[in-house]
Amino acid sequence: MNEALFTANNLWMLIATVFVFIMHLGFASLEAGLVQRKNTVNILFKNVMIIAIGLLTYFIMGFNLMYPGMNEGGFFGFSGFGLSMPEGDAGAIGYADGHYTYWTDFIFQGMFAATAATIVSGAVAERIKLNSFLVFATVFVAICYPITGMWKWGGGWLNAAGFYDFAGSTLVHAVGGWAALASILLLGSRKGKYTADGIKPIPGHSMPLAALGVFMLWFGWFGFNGGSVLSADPVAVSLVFVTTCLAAAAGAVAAFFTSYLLFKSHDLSMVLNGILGGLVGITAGADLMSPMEAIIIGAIAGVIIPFSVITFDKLKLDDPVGATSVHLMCGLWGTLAVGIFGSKAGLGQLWVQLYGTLAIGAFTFAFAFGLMYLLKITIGIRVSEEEEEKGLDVAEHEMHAYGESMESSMAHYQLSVK
Amino acid sequence: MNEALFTANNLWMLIATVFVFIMHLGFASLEAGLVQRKNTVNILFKNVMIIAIGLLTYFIMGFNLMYPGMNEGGFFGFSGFGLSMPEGDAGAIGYADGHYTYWTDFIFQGMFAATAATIVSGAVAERIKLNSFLVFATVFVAICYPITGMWKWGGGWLNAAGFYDFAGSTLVHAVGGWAALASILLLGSRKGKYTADGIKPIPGHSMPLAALGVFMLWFGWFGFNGGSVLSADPVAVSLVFVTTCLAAAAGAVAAFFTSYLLFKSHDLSMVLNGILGGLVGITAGADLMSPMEAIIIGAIAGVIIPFSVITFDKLKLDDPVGATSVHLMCGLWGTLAVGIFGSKAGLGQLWVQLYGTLAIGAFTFAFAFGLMYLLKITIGIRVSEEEEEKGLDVAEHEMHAYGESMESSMAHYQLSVK
Amino acid sequence: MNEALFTANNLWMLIATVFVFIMHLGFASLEAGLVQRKNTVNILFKNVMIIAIGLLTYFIMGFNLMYPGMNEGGFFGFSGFGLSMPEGDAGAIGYADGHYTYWTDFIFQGMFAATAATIVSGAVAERIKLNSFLVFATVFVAICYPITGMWKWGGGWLNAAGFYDFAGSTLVHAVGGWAALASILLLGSRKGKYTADGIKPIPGHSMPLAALGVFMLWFGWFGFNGGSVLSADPVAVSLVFVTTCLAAAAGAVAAFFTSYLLFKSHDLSMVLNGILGGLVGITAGADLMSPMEAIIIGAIAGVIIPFSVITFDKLKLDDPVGATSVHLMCGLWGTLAVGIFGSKAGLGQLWVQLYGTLAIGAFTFAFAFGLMYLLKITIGIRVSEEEEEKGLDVAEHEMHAYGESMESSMAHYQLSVK
Amino acid sequence: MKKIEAIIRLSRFEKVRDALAQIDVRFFTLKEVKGYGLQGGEKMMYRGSVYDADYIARLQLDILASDDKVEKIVEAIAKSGRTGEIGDGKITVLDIQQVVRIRTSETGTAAI
Amino acid sequence: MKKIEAIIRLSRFEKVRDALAQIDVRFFTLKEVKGYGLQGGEKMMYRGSVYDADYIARLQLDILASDDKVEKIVEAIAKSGRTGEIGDGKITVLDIQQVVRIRTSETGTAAI
Amino acid sequence: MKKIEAIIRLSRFEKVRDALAQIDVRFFTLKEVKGYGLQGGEKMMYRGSVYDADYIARLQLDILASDDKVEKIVEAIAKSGRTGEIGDGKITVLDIQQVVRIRTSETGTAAI
Ligand SMILES: Nc1ncnc2c1ncn2[C@@H]1O[C@H](COP(=O)(O)OP(=O)(O)O)[C@@H](O)[C@H]1O
Ligand SMILES: Nc1ncnc2c1ncn2[C@@H]1O[C@H](COP(=O)(O)OP(=O)(O)O)[C@@H](O)[C@H]1O
Ligand SMILES: Nc1ncnc2c1ncn2[C@@H]1O[C@H](COP(=O)(O)OP(=O)(O)O)[C@@H](O)[C@H]1O
Repeated sequence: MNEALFTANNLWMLIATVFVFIMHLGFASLEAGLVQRKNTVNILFKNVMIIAIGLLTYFIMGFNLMYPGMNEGGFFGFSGFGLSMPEGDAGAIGYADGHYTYWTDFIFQGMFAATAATIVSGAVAERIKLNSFLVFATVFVAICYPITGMWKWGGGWLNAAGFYDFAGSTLVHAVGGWAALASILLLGSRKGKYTADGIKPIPGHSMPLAALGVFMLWFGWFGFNGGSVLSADPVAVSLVFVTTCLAAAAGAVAAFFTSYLLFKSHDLSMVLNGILGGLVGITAGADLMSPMEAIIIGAIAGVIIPFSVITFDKLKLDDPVGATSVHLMCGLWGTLAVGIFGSKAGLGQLWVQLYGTLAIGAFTFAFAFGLMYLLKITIGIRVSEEEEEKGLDVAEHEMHAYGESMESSMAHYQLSVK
Repeated sequence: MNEALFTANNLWMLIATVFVFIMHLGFASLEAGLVQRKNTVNILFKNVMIIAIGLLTYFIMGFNLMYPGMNEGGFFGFSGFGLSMPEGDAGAIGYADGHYTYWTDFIFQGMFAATAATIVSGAVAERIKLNSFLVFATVFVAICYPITGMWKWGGGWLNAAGFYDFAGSTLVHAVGGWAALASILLLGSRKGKYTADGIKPIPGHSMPLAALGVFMLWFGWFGFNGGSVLSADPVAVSLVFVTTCLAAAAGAVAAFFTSYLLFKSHDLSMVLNGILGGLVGITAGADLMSPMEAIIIGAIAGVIIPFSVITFDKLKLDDPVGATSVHLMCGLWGTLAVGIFGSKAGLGQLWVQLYGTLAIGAFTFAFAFGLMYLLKITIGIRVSEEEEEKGLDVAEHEMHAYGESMESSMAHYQLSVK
Repeated sequence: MNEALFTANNLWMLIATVFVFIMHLGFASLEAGLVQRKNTVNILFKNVMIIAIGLLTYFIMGFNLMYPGMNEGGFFGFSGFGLSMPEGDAGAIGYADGHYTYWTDFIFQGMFAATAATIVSGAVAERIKLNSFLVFATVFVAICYPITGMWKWGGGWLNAAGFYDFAGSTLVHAVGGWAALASILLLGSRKGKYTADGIKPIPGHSMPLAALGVFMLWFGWFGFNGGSVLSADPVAVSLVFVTTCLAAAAGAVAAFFTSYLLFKSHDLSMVLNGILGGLVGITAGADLMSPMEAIIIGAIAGVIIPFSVITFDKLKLDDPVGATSVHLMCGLWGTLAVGIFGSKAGLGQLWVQLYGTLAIGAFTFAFAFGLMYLLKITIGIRVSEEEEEKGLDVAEHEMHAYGESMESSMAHYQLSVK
Repeated sequence: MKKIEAIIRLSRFEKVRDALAQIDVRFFTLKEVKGYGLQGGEKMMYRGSVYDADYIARLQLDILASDDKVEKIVEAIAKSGRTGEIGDGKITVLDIQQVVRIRTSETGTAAI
Repeated sequence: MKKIEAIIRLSRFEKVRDALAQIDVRFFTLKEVKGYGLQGGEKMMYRGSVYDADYIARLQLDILASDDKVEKIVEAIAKSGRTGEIGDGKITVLDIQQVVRIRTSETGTAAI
Repeated sequence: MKKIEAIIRLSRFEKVRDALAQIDVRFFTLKEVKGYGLQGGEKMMYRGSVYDADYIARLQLDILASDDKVEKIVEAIAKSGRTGEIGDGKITVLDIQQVVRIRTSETGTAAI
């Protein structure tokens, strides 16, 4: 392999890593915007901890669970704790067919890992105990995510079966969504959301944070999907950019019209979810689709969003940020879309896509449910009613997210040591 | 062409695309910061929709209108709806002299397209009807922007005439600025801005959003100008980075001093506009200038800003974010500066620059005015007085941008389904 | 040198430049979040001006002071005002061993320069006079930072002595930290912080801004450390990414546990400082450490943070954002860590690291103290008590950071020209 | 001496303020309050569910006045604050025992 | 006519509102206030220092009522607002000279 | 019983609070209000136009007190709240018919 080409390929993978990293900012900002003021510090705290925990656990064991380099076509493999670069050329220039180095591989994959846990954090926001969530996230990222990841990307049985998931509609997004669903089921809805009089919406406290978060997520998706080419191949990466962007755009427009038809409203949060839905939807087949197909996939995702949001609400599954609609529903849709559109379309492929995503979903749901249940019966997973009312910022962090005073100069006087 | 070099070139164009994308976050944040609280959701909504609409219309027809690959030296060309990659090497390795692929070309140019419409959104903020604006933006990006774009970048008559506009001081910024001006003229000023007692400033509701927006725009400009080199040529791209940054810096410092001399104040919004003015100013000749020339161009732009802002105010042209000052005035200045400074300077060039920018301005202004006028006499372009007073967030979106309560724990009690 | 490889190398340096640029957004956001509402415009203003001033002074003289290309092993050199690209290949393809161009070198280094001043701005926030700060920042970036920078990176005496500072734990962070310390000493604490009754915390006004700022800083650090490889060398850059991220993650987790043990609280601002501490700590040796060593270095930095914060508070050194803890203490730690861990570890190295960082610290502290003292006895450095109480936004800028009204529609009525 | 408390619409604030200025009332205290009442609140929408904001934002003006000026002030507010649609608000007049100007410790009408 | 001012806990607001609705009081004005008192405020923590928020967030309800309804209203609030723990708040009743409905200029109990 | 309403400067709040604590008033309710008056507001500047913020931020303290303590309280506030410059604010005293402590339903001075 040519040194210059290797350098360019590796460079792209590193930059893609940086872009994926920024998705954590995106999630933090989006989730913070969609919760109430009184839970803002808490959601930021969780998002900050998740990326830290995700990288460390992926270093300790996740990477070697997900890419064990053994048990081709199998269900499980583990090549030991920690990391170490293979000696000589195998670690550097010869690793991954000369597309990037061992370290690049780790750090790129590590950024993905934490994403799945972040998805959960939004869905369980405003009522879960901080410590229980952190334990859940640690175990989930350390063990559950890498195992199902191995099934496909690590060369396991689903890979052998021909299951296709380019950048993780199932492996990242639906996985996060299933875990979110399991958690919501055990956790229950926020106090006052579903009452005898019907659904009481609990609007997010900052639409600017939510909107900036979605822009940041889209930004990160260039790395998420573009980096999943696993080289800087000009045609492949640029096609992925085109399909990704068009699907996001179509998701926005479709959610715009659908929510207007359904609710006669221009709800910003729906359009934002529509963009994310489009992005999640195209993720499984971003390299297989023509621009037109990408638009269709994104548009369908954008239609799914509002219906899914109201359906979850009808089922009294309370998800403050719409994580289940975006990541689970559109993740499923995107995975199936590989069997319907694009160069792999066909009944056979559709069937593999279906049982592949369901197998992964079943495992993830069971794992997440079991883990959350264990936490529930031991340390407990839900804050007290009083804490929920006060807000987790005060209850868990003894801080406010904002200097609260109407008048700036008041801030000082609100506070004094006793 | 060497595969590795092609990969590196293409990679840079893709990354530049990502940086230009983030300008939409920058605009959204800046514009949101400079409007009143009550119109925040609305401005975010518009910015989110514009990028979606921009990409889709550019896919449907904009790209083939702007780069028809025909009618060299002409006024108009169209090579059909949709996109399709040329077969074989022509689409991939051989496209654009081996600097990037067909898909890269589309997505990079597509990100530019939406920018022009975004410029308008800031100027018409706080009083335009959502639907009218969206229709305007759609038609404007689909038809008007690509036509004048074709005149120069698409190889049309202005290109043949020697008009120079490296990255779009005229083709993007002044174009957006002219459309903004036409729209403002038809729309009128915000209620209560210009009264018998004089000008009543209507301060923006969040300086942090405004400042972060400008940082993001500067960030994006690395891609906007740097990507306009259309390859990763080391000397060219790095020079463009230097001139772009120094012009921005000089714009800030010049606006700092000018607004201090004029108003005896340190107005953050002026310095922010000064940065943007410097960036817009250098855009037409970023590859032609020495660092010192870039500083002069940026500094003059920074001086223009405060004068322009108060002049527009004296003319009762109400522009909440200063889009006309930044994009139109500094766009004109930057275009002319190519004839005054740098390697192309000369009277002949100055003359081409002048009639080139005026020709594009005249077409754009006429198109935008006509389109807005059509909307005005049909579906109407301005919200009712009552809606303006209430704020567009409630009037058009039935939402608030912020959980409004002083006390976090109140949020919940403000809301209940009837 | 192969053209493609040169292009790839240069491309990485340019992109790293863009990432370092975004650190200014990060600092602006973090510092804005950690001050009171009433000082928000002021801190944003300072951060916006610093990047502008930093780039311009670096153009005028800083670059040629820091990299004089003369006096190898010496204390001082200056190769003249302004910039000019060396003729021919020496400026382009042959510059810096063919890793990047002259312009790239300037702009990458220029982004670093402004960082040191930004560190000071956080520490002196909420009480320093705007103009005095701007004068301080100008002189500091123009003269002080480049001189100590020359000692190591410019090939001066510390470089000759074997002192190692990969990306600036000392040269950037500790330097900023020492200047911050000197400034704090002369400036005094904020009114009401240290009272007879003990320490009265003055919480920051926006945790979302603070958290997003830290994510942005981490994002920028990929360029700060990754770019300090000074080429796109695949193994080196990817290793630096891994060590940088793991150190940041370890810093977060360590600060989490330490502050829980110390204070029984989950203080978001401590975890955020922990991340930054980890990043600053790894910066001196990011290319020398194994992942495990990086984790240890980051974790120790994370432990240092809470202890350092309370120690500075006990000494009544009032630092609203924790800049001295993060940049000075962890900068020192990171510099020493090069002598303790990694491939250069050893008593000899530790000794060089120690006297190197102390020599730079002594010079910087003396310079900053002298400069600040001069300002104190001439134009004064501290705002009046009344201005401090009102807030610098109103006192220095006559603006509010936020449209203040609880009810959006009020904003309009608060304001009217007299 | 009396204290007049007027609850008015946000949108009439400028008119009321100007009307008060004309009868030489140039000191008053303003509070942002929420009016709960039959008028209901704004119809709001979030993620597919309609809800009612329950309250309407209102301003409360507190004016201290000597007994002889009360009628004029009430009239001025009632006129300038009126839109004629439900929700225009109320004016109440309370009796006051004492007023003290902090700056000078003057009391009674001299302090107003 | 009387003005009833009740300072209550945030967490009792819905209960109080419903109790008031039941006795047909559906108009009132709400203010967000801060209660300083022996109850102290929230214990807060910032960067290693503990401090006390000093105050507790409270709601103040202002209700205008004709004399005969006052007792019922006070009772309703006292009952629905009670948790039994220190800090439940206070209800005060003030006498009012006059009430004017801005919309119609009606005065007296007709305006309530 | 009386209700004392004092409108004071933000910057005197701590002094007033301490002065009240010294005469054993440790319960009061605080409101953030805006004072409109001849004192004018802050001079502000935005994008080249000067304007006036119109109002000055003020704090309102409401204190319930038995008749015999009123004078002492008024005095304490007047002294601790004074800067001597225009805009120091006002203290008003209103008569109260009834006070009820929600927690216990105690009434009268026992409830204060
Ligand atoms: N009985 C009341 N007690 C306290 N406040 C009231 C009462 N009635 C009305 N208000 C206040 O006045 C506002 C407008 O008055 P409302 O009675 O709704 O209008 P109108 O007098 O035109 O029927 C209400 O939102 C509420 O804040
Ligand atoms: N003397 C007072 N004057 C004004 N407000 C008071 C007074 N006493 C109590 N309050 C208000 O009522 C709130 C709760 O009353 P409090 O006396 O603390 O509870 P309890 O009556 O259960 O002892 C306080 O936070 C304060 O806002
Ligand atoms: N007549 C009034 N009615 C209501 N509030 C008043 C009145 N006069 C003053 N205030 C309030 O008191 C504040 C300060 O009082 P002011 O009269 O300006 O100071 P001074 O008493 O020193 O002349 C004003 O901002 C306003 O909020």
